[in-house]
Amino acid sequence: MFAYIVRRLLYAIPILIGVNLLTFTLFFVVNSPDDMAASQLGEKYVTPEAITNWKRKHGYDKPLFINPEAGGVTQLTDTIFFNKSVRLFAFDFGRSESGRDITTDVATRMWPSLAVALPTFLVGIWVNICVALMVVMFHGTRLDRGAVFLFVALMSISYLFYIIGGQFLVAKTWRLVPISGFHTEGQVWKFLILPVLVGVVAGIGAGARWYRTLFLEEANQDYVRTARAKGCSELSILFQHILPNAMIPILTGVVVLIPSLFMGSLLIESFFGIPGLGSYMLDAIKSQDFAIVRTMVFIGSVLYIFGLILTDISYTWADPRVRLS
Amino acid sequence: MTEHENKPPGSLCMQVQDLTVVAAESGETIVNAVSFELKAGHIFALVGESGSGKSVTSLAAMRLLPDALKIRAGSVTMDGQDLFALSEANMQAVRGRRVAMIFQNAMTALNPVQTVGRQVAETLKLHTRLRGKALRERVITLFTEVGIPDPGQRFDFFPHQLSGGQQQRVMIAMALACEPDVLIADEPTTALDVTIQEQVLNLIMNLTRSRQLAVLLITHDMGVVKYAADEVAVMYRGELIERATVDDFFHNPQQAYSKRLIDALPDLRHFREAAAQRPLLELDNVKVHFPIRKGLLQRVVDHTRAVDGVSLKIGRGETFALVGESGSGKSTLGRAILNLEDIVGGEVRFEGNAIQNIGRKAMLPYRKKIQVIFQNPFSSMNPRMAVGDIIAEGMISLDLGLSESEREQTITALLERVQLTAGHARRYPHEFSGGQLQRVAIARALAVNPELIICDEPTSALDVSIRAEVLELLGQLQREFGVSYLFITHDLSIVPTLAHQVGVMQHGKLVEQGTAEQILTAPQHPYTRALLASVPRLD
Amino acid sequence: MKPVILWSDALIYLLVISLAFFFYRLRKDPQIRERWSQVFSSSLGMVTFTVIATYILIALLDSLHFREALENPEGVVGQEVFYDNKVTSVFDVLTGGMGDRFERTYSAPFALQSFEKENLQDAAGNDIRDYPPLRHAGQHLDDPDERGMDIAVKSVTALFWGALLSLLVIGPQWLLTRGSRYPWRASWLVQGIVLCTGVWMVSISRYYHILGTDLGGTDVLFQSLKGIRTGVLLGTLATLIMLPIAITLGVMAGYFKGWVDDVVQYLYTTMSSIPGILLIAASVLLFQVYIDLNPDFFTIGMEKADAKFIALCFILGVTSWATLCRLIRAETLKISQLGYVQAAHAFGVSHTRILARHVLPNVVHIILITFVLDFSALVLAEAVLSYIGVGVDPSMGSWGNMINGARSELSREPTIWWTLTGAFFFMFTLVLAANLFSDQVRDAFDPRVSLPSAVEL
Amino acid sequence: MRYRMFARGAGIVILLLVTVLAGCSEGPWNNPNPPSPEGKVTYQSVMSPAPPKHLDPAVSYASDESLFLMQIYEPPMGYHFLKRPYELIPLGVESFPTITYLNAEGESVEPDSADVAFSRYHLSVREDARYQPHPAFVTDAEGDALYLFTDPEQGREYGQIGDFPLTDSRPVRANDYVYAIKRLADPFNGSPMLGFMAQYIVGMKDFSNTLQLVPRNGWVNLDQYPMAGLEVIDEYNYTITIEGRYPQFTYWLAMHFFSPIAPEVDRFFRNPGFADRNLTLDWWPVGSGPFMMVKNDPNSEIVLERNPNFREDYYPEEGAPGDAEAGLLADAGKRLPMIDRAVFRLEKEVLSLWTKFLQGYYDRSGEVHGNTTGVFDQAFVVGPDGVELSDDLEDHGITVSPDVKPGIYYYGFNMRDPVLGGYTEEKRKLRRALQIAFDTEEYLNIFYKGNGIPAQMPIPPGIPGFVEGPEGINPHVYDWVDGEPRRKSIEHARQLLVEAGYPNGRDVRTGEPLKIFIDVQSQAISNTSMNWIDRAFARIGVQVEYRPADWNRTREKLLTGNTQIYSHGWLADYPDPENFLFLLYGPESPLICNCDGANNSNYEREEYDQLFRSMRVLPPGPERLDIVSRMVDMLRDDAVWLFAYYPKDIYLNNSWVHNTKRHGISKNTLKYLRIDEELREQKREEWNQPVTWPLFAAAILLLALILPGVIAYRRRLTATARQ
Repeated sequence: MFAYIVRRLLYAIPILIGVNLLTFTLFFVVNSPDDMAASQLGEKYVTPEAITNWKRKHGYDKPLFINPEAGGVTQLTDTIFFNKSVRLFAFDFGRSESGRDITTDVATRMWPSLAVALPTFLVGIWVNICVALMVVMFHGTRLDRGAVFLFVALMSISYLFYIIGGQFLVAKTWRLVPISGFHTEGQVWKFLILPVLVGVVAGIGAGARWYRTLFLEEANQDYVRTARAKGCSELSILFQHILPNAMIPILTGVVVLIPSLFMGSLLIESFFGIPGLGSYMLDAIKSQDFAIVRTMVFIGSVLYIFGLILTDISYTWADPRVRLS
Repeated sequence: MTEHENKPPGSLCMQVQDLTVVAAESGETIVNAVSFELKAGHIFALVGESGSGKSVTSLAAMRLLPDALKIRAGSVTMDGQDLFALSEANMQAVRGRRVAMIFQNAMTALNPVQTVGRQVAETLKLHTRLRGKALRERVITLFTEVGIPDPGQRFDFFPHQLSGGQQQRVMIAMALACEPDVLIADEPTTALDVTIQEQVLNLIMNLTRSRQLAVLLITHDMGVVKYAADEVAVMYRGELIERATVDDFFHNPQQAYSKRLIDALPDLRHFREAAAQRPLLELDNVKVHFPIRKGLLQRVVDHTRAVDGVSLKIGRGETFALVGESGSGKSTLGRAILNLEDIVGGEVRFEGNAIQNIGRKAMLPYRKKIQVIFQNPFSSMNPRMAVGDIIAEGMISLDLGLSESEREQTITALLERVQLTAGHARRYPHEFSGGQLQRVAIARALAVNPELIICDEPTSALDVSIRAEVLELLGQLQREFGVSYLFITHDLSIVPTLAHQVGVMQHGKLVEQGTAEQILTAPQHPYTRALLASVPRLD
Repeated sequence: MKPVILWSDALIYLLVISLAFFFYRLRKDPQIRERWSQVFSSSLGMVTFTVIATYILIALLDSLHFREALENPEGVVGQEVFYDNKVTSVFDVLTGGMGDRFERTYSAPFALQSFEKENLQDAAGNDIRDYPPLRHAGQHLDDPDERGMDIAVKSVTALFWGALLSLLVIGPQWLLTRGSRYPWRASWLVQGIVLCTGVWMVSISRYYHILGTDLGGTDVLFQSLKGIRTGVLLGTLATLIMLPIAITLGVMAGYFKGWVDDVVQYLYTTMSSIPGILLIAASVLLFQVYIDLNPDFFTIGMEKADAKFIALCFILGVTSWATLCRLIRAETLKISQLGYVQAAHAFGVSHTRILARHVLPNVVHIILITFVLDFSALVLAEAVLSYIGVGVDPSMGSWGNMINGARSELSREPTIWWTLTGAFFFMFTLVLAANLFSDQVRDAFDPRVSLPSAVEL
Repeated sequence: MRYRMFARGAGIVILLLVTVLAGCSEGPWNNPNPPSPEGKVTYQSVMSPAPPKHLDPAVSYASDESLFLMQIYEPPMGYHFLKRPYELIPLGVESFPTITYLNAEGESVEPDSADVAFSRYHLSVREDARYQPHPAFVTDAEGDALYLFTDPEQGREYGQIGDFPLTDSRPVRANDYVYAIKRLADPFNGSPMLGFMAQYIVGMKDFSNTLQLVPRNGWVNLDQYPMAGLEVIDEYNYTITIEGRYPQFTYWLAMHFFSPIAPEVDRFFRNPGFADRNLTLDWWPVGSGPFMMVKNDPNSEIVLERNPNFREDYYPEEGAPGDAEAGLLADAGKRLPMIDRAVFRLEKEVLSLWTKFLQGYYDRSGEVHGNTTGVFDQAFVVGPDGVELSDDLEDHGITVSPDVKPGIYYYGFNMRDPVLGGYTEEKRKLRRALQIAFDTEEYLNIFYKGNGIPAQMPIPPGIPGFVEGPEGINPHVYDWVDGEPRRKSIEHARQLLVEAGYPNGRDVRTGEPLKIFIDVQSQAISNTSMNWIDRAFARIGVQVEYRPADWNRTREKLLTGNTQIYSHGWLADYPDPENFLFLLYGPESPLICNCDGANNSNYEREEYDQLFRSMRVLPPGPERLDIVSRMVDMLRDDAVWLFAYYPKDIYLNNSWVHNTKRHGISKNTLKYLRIDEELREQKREEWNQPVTWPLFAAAILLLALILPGVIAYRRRLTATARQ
């Protein structure tokens, strides 16, 4: 198991290098260092000297991938790519183009993201599984068909409508919760209710439908028939037999997301004014802050890979048949 | 241990009357007015081929039918109580308590994520007041009773950690836990290797006697019936066509269909003579290994020796039967001869030329000469190609130099030779039955005029009544074209009608080989003897 | 008149032609046929397909573009004909100029007056402040109170013509499909509804703005209808673009295994480990720059917007191939272990031929399922991308742009709800139909594969 | 049993809901603001959706940043809060600077002498000005700074300014002002002012070059490097010498660039390792102004608190006409500032911002730009007398404080463009036709809710040179009818087109339709406004093409003159016509100066340029106004811009906010603000009563969904196998 994890981690390195290479290429086709300097320096009186200065100060005065002037290995190391991405591997994210320390920002913004994403995730799974279990119990009846249709209908509504609708009704018309915002002084949860609610409701359609399929697949297995032949009641079949087995595919789909919860949700966070990593990303995209985007891509990839490893580990926990080697 | 009141031997435990089951949507009748009785201490066998409705009958008796099927009429009575009139809630108290069931494939019928002990305990928890330590002890006693070694430890094992035979024993333990009156065993031995089959049957028979169970044994295997049952009923297309005691049935079958079933049993008295001398294919110490990787860098630490030094010779026009249980490496050997598997040691000589591990191009001339028929005809035909195209494929790619019309003629001839018609060429695989498809597979192999055909369990996916036809066809073709067969099978019973030579494989090694007669009449190796002992026979 | 063929027009027609060819080829394949017939033998399948077909038809009509010729002014001797800068589509013509009837600014559905007060002069020439009458609504009414009656009368007339048209369209179908086992009735019902609504919309919109007008005074119904083309094209083209990559790589990896497999796996793990939205945003910015740097490539603004749109499709395609690729690789791995591939090996069939005849046809169902499944996901994604600012060009009507523009309108008093409603209704109908249809397709083709959507945001 | 787990889950959720409801019982449920400390009057506002990037007064050059800087720093000069036109007043200095003129030899000469080579500004610093309490000022027994570290480990425990246990303060001295100017010149700081100011302040360029060579490792004491144009006379007096004459220099002194910076503060922030924790001057401004920064979290909020050391400052006793009636003089003579705390929260979405404002959780709206247009869309209607508040805002008691920004937004023609550019009569007519066709009034009404004034000239109201009334209109586009300007008719525009050789928008020679190209920033134009412009020009048969691009590309195009019509906006640095007319000064053209010049129209008229040069050095007066008016006439004749308007800046105030007169240039107005806390509490309570029936409805709905399930399950349990 330990060897397995170490191997997976080693395997992650070329992937992360690939990720970095890709983001670098993309971003420097979009944005030359001169552009970055110009847009960061503001709109008035940008002199070429100021741009050169900025580039030197932020380390963009070198060639991108290969430095023909340097000799030997430094041809590859004395470049923007090497200098900027090697540090990422040490989780030293450097400073954003506007001069903020990214590591600090990420570390502080991670928690609000998690505060929204984690309850959404947990409550979402719980609600989806409950709903799906209920529907599975009535498989083949009109109730089931109606519910599936409802799921599909819920799925077909754009996320934006859920957010806009939720804000409009719950916060603006009914004044039940603050429309947006976040602060940690006092009642944090009142800011979380609406985003979590919106997140959960928006996810019910797709989630419950998916779980229903998984449960049905399990319900057709032989061991369910065995359990029935034993005299188990429908309820206990559902909870004792189908659910634990369905956990295996559920885990595949779900565990991989857990680390990514730190990344938060782009839409929810920006609509509800949650100062998390999701809105951080959105701002970075909008202001073309390469350092932040690069960092977030890197973190996202790391978390994803981490999620994959976690998925494998959770398999061993959910499925006794699986052994990692 | 609770005291169990055994019913007097022969008393009526369950009566099924006029049971009729239909498909819920189409209304098609699946089981038609089936009636029988189960008596204490008796094993009642329900025989039929797949799709005859025997499993549906048993499920209907338990009210476990899938949603797609509905009980139309009839009744199941136990102790004067009509099971069909019970509410679902009351029915739950009957299942497992008074009627228990064993299923065909214990691997899938057991919950893979629960320990076997808990699964057995669950039955007890549902129907008795046993809890805690007493419960565990009861389960361990049951395990001991059904012959699971080291039951205390096995309690906490997961199903996949047990062997197939042990899994089936767990199933039996689970069924017997609450001491039911009736046991329904649905193909309890089909998924097991032959050597284990016998042990499980013995167990069921012993328990029937000791506990005075009424057993409904559902099987397609006449050998099993002959070995275990007291009474037998034959189902054909949803109806019970014949019912008799076992002795009557085997000596004096009434229906033509019943006769066919009985005829499928092996005859171990007539053998084929050794045919040719000049070897066509020679294997010399052939080894196929699969690497086992471990550790941080996935270094190869060891190999699975799938085929570990096999040597044999097949002559022209000769059939060599390679017998062994699943996992013995016999199929791997077949694939290795076909150059579909890398050979790590030894030599394969075809007509004296070494052909192991030669390139794709170099292999092409031999591909015409060595052909193959696979076990499952459904998966060995591309469902998206017409049968004619499937047969033509080899002719085209091996460039037999035929024009299109010549090809079509050949295909027609081949199809007719395997007892199909020219019109079948335009049909697609799913429109054929298994037996027909296997004939197409034979035609495909014959299309390139091979000298050797490797038959990898060609009949094991077929029903017994069809099996004989296919084997007969293979035999005819050998006489006609003089082809050699390497016949890979786990079923010793079909060997006598077909094979000149027999080799027995175990753990990648050929433990014994010789003429069919030698092997079947005077086996030397204990493994061969065990295999042979488990073959049911008519005598 | 001068036809204008935008890249997206060409691509969508190419897609239609290749799909037609594809199905023509497949029609012989009994399994595929049986499965399709399973899809269509349920009325739900029929209904949803008819709805989708309607959307696609509108999209196709809206993809036939032309520029109208300008009449030469007097005194100009040149023989050269010049064309209007505005690109019109056949669909624009069919709507009867719905898009040309502008108001000054907001107006509510069926309103006769603007939503906002303005300085006016009454009959006596005094300055008053009131809601000005609309330019293109209720001009024919003498008395504003007649509006309800007028709408009712006009609706009945329109529905009558709609019913007549429906009869004309459905009649021949009825004759052709007699004895067919498919539930054509369900389809006809939808066709009838669509035709009646269509006729009703076109005829009523001459007198009223059915869904009101937006900030710039454009008819909201027209905008919503124009969003159809964007939605449908995005949903299909993005997948179309990704298919070759995903199929080639997936099949190669699954079939050849070894280092090919390693490389492909590396590629798609890398690809899928990047947060999709960042990748999409970065790529969209990239294309934007490219287009900005090469303004001479596009003579008219629509072409530029179109190029951006194609780029967006391309990016969505390129960033989402990993999922399909992984599925195809897995399926190919499975297939290459199957008897018929082994048999083909035993017959010495060449790799290309095995791939073409044995592997590819047997992964088609996965491709199909992905295609229908991704369709709705992409339509939904468009709205989100527009919100983030990396969606389709604002000059190209799309539901995402409508929602994005109308987000704050809800907070007005009285609420301006019709822009969002318009976008919501048309988008919801399409996505719902597509989702239901994809369920049917999935059930028919592979009930066991549960595919996660390729586009995750 | 596993379903217990699920039941427990449900229990937890219900329990949570109950606690939530119980917890909500005090006060409105939807209060989004963090509780403010007892006894402190807190002002609640928003910050821009793009949080400030730079708060170093030498570096920052964005108006949303100066909102904060100007509360914290006090530059030498400032503006009178109430008086209009804008009036300079001394702020950090005792009085207006005294100017002496010097010849090339440095001898004092008469102000109007032709020999003037330098002007020397003498400033005397207020003696009562003190810095805010700050750890940088803390000294140990020997008088050395306490928080001075030699390696990053030492200061590790301090992550925020508030983490330092000790603070101290000291009076502002003349050297601090000089130090601040030297910081502008230090190339390491990358001040946007460096290039511009180096043209004027003597020795700045040399100073900058010297410092370029100084090795950087931690703090460099700029006091050790002299700058020729700066002199510290004594503790409270210093001079600045500038090249030639530049009357506008006094205005520059009112900008935050010239605010004092204490060298020890600069040194403090150069402590090793501080920058890694965002402990920089760019992040934590330290000044002598009325407020100080106590929290800077760009992710959620910025909090300012009253500077306890702020000098004595009082509310002005006099104002502009009408101010007394508006109640703006009610607090005359009171000590400033009048609030204790100001919280600026990050708000990105218009809907949230607007809703919270209407719910009373934000005191004032319109403080920052970025998402305010959306807000004002909701707030205003165009009435007979111009812009009015919409009805529900009136009901809320919301008041408006508008001010026409000293700025101008415009779409300009590129005068070098072969089709639209050029100075021939035909081309002028063509441009005028386009000017007439673009109905600026309607454009503003629709897209800006009337919050802008169509420009008749490049100089906005409130700036000398602006002319009101019939004399002030652009005679080529407007007529003066019934006491107001009226746009000339479309027919007139058509006629002009005919004269220009484009009858009906078609080239009379080839018949080719006239197509104009507009370069815009992608985010700056919406689809609806594009449609509107299309229609506007379609009326005279002209077709429009847009070339949207991002800011960098647009800028590139402007620099290379590769545009036809471009959009631009200019906000004045100081209220002087020079700051507007230079937008069309020939040498400012990017194509001529090869720089990022402001004359993107590439307008080149020798006469105009000469007039500009003479106007620049003239002191205010009729002579200068005359030159200005001649320049304006030239611009009108040449029709250089397609259209222009003066944007309005608006505060929307809740009824409890007082003294909110908007100042177009100075942001230094927070200290005047007063808040009626009692009224605020009362209104918030009143406006935010939750509507609870949906909660019950939701509960019932949930039950209704579960019930059929329960029923069906029971039915299934009792079913038999017989139908």
